[in-house]
Amino acid sequence: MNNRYIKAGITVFPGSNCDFDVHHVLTDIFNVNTSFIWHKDKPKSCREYDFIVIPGGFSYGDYLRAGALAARSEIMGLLNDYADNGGIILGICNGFQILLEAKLLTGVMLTNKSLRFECKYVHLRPFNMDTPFTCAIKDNAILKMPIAHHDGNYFATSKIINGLNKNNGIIFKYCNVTGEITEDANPNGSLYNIAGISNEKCNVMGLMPHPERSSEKLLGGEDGGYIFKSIIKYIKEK
Amino acid sequence: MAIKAKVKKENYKLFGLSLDEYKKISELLGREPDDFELGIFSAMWSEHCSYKSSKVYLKTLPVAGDNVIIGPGENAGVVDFGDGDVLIFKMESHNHPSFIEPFQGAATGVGGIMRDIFTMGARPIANLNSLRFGSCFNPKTPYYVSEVVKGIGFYGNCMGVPTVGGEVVFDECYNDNILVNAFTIGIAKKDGIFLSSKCEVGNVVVYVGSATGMDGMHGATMASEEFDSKKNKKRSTVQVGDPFTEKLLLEACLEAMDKKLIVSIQDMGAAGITSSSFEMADKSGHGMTINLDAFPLRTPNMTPIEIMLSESQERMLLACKKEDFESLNAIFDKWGLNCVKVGEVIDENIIRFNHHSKPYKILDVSTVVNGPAYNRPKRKPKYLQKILPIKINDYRIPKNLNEIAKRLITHPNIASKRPVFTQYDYTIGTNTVVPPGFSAAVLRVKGENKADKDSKNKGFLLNVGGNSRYTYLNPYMGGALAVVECARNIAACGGNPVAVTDCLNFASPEDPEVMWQFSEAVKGIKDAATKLKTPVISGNVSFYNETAKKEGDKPTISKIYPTPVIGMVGFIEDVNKTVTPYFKDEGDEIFLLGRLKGDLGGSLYMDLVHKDFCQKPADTDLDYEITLQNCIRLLINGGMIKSAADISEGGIFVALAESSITNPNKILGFTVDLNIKELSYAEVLFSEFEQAFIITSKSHSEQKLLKAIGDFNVNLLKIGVVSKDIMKINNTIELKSDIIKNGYESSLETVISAAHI
Amino acid sequence: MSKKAMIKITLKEEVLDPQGKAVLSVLKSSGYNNIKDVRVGKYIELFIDSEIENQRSSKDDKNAKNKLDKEIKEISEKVLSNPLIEEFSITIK
Amino acid sequence: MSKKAMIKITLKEEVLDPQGKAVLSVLKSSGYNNIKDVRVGKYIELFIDSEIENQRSSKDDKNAKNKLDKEIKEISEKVLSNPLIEEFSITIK
Ligand SMILES: Nc1ncnc2c1ncn2[C@@H]1O[C@H](COP(=O)(O)OP(=O)(O)O)[C@@H](O)[C@H]1O
Ligand SMILES: [Mg+2]
Repeated sequence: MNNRYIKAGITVFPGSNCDFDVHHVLTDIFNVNTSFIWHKDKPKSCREYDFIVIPGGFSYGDYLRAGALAARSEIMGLLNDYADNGGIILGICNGFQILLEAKLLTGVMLTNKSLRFECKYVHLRPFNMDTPFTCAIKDNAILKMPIAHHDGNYFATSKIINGLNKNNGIIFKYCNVTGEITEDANPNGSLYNIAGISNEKCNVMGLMPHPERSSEKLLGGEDGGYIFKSIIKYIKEK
Repeated sequence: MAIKAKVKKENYKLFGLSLDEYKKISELLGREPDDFELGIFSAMWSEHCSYKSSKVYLKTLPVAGDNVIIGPGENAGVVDFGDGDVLIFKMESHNHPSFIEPFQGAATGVGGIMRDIFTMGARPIANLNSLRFGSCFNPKTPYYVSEVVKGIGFYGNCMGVPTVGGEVVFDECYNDNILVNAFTIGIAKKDGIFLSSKCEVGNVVVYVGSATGMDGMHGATMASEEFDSKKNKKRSTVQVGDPFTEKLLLEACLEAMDKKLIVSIQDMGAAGITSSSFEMADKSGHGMTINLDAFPLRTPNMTPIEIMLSESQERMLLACKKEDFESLNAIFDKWGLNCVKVGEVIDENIIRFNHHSKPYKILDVSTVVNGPAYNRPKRKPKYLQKILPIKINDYRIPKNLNEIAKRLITHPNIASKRPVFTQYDYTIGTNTVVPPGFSAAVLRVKGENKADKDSKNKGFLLNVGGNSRYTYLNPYMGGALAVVECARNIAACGGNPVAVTDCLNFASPEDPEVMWQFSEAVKGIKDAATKLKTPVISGNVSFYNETAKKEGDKPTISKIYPTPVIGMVGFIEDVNKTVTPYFKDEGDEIFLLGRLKGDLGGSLYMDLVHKDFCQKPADTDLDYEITLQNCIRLLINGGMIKSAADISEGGIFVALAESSITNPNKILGFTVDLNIKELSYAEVLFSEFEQAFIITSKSHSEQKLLKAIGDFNVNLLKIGVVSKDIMKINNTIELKSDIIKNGYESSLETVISAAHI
Repeated sequence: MSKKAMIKITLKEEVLDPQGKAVLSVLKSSGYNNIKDVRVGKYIELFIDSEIENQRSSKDDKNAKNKLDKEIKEISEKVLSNPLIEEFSITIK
Repeated sequence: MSKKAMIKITLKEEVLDPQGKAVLSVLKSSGYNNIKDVRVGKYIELFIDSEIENQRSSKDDKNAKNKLDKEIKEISEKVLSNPLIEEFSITIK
């Protein structure tokens, strides 16, 4: 699989810590030409990248509110333009939180209802197969991936939820093994079991679980790989 | 030279020195020390920094081996992992700080041990921890558990280092002294190891990381402040951890190392700048100048000794070539960290301090560093006379073993530790092949040709453990067993034990009985580590785990049981061959590999059922152990078995039950027939630390297995089959797997979430 | 009449405040240059049911108030804060 | 003269506060039965360097004050709180 002509960028904030993992999966598993974007390096634009991943971690220690401080950093301006021009952005975990705080996505993350950090495997059901992040997922597939976060309890006003529903912006929900959306399957108290949402144009997605940690059989499963396969497929067919 | 008997202000007591030590210092200086000198000496001569009570014993441990690159003496030990890779690991205690402030204490413990690892040039790739709390009925226990666990998660998760294993033990003996032992392993290139001993004359001495504040100062401040109560109100001896800054420090250090801008480096742990500067000077055989005006301070106007003794976290001291300083500075600047010149390496074996732009003090390095070494008196404890071989016939074996079995599997020491380890990020790093919750953790190492998914993946295995009750009942065996048990867990996954680190948690070394326990435990570790060829390449000693209390009017001392904890690392050539302990499929055959002795002394069964565990525990035959472990590795490497579990706390019953209910995808059970001549059911089912494994294999493989172990002189006994959802042993036990699973998984949560203040 | 206790919990002056430090650095890099330092603490509101007090005659009022004050102080000290590293101030309305 | 801005950040009333609930349950089980509800928020102190202001003549004072007020409000709104779920109040001294 030669995807070397596809260029991916991974943003790095002080405190990002899933940057290497995403890099590993993109280069070593999917053979994509991947580079890091240090938050202070000032590329004039991000246009050279076919897609950008904001990886997980604890940007600025997540001290005030998860993602809050990174969302105020300069590079977010560039990402904003990139998104406006249709660029594909995937925010994973802390990346999702940053996208929310930067208002590229709508809603907010509260502390998990358990008030604890939760590291465990969850199941996800896709609700919109028509996005750059889901187009390679097989019909009716349920994906298994790990979560690892302290503030992944998605919350939004009903106005926001209505907006999301109208645009098919709810991309993934937590479900049980058989795909039912139940309270038991909700690991953090998220509204409507929401695990991943997109913006109106569906080119920016935030996802709480970590697809990069489940892209290899050796590590217990390859389901997360479908997210990256989708992005690659989308770019190839564009 | 005669020293005046009158001692100034008796300050030495505040600094934790003895009168003899004070006199010795005066003798070395040729006069009585001033407060600055006293502060420096007391730090460097403390038990923690000087190992004065344990040195003579630690020297006896095996430290060399085929794979050992660096043994004890540096920040951590280093083993060769092949292909130009090395693994660097160490375990350290943070017991006392965690008792005072469990969240911050545990957090900074994890932060400290990670600095020990990356100061050597390694990127930390896994954490483990060994935690001991008081009885689960103690009303304070839930508070300690939840805070310690949160603290560990807070630090490790933020750093992005997976916490992949550990142990959680509850025992009354830790009611007033909890134990928090943290283990970190990192990976580096063989030619990229950094040491504290390498500085050269003319190098600049550089301080990097957080600013220095009044953290963690004890006697020193009290003495120099003369109890200014107003100022003391703002003070805290608790160190607050900042994992975000440490993550930046990690990246900055590794980047600077990668660019070869660092000559020598030492983290600032206990006794902060004092120990790092003196140790760097001592190990390199040089000296340095230290400009006390240069340190970045968080609290203005700190006195020289306050600066020297501060235990602020997330700092390092390093030496670099003069011409490299600007490049070094640029890197730390990029990461937003302090990076300041504080001195220079000099040709004399002294440290020259400057303060307020004037020469301040000069101290001789070797005088300060070569603290006392004691051969403290020891005496075999009296209680040991009463530890006799168990007479099982004196006890009524309960009729309803089902009930007993349930109580064992739901005991918090045995029950699932899920509520704990799900608070740790164990999947980050994309290396965790076998996550926490089974036996040893298994991690792969990403190879060069990674796109080739089917390529062999070398890996390593990690395990920590120890059993303090066994050590209390037989200190020698307890030490040995800790090593053996770790090795068993690693062997049961198919790994080869390679080396160990240890944390020796004991009460006061000034108590001769404690000193005896210590010496015996070290001897046990020594013998087992020698036999198993797992040298001790790093470690830590924590004494004084005891608390003075009043029971009624009578003052008593509550001491922990002697608690040696071992952290072991093993290798596996191909992680794809790893075997996990849980049953795989219905119909598979279950075997007992090894032998059963049935000693119940020290067991949880004796404690729970007969309220009396103080009998002689089982002996471990080290020669047999080696044969047994070689045998199981052979079977695993030959791909002949589907699961393997050792027999530890709770005995065979627990091993079988756990194997049935920990399969992540299904609930299984077993039908087992276990009649062992001369042993009662209680002895067969509940005796612990047997030299045996429970293994499974697909049906009709008995002959093949027997053939494979032909020469080994190890028994293989077919005892039953894996079944669907019932656990059945002869006519004594019949339990529903799902009910047992529920109890096993919820028990610890009940302990942690108990309401409390 | 029900009451509200407002408790501010701050880190002692000399204790490291990683949160404050991180916020400060972001403020600086966002151009808020005249902010010299930031300390982050907790703010807790307790809503108190004073039905019991309602039933009391006014001469008991002072007693009740004292009792309440004491209780809130106790809660702040034992449950809400860690006296080793934190200090608190209470306002009751 | 340097100044201090004290900012209380609280969750909006309609937003669930699990941390407050947890504290409440601890208080109840410890016998503090007249505590009806608990809300946990943040308390942030900003220390402001006002050297610039010192150099100013007194007629500029009001202007400066207004500017400071505006800046603190902006910081609270844009950095310190998330308006979707939180509200804040500022005191400047
Ligand atoms: N029980 C032990 N067994 C083996 N080595 C030990 C033991 N205790 C300490 N050491 C070694 O002695 C050296 C000094 O340890 P220590 O003072 O704990 O280091 P640090 O200054 O990083 O805390 C280290 O190399 C450590 O590995
Ligand atoms: Mg060290």
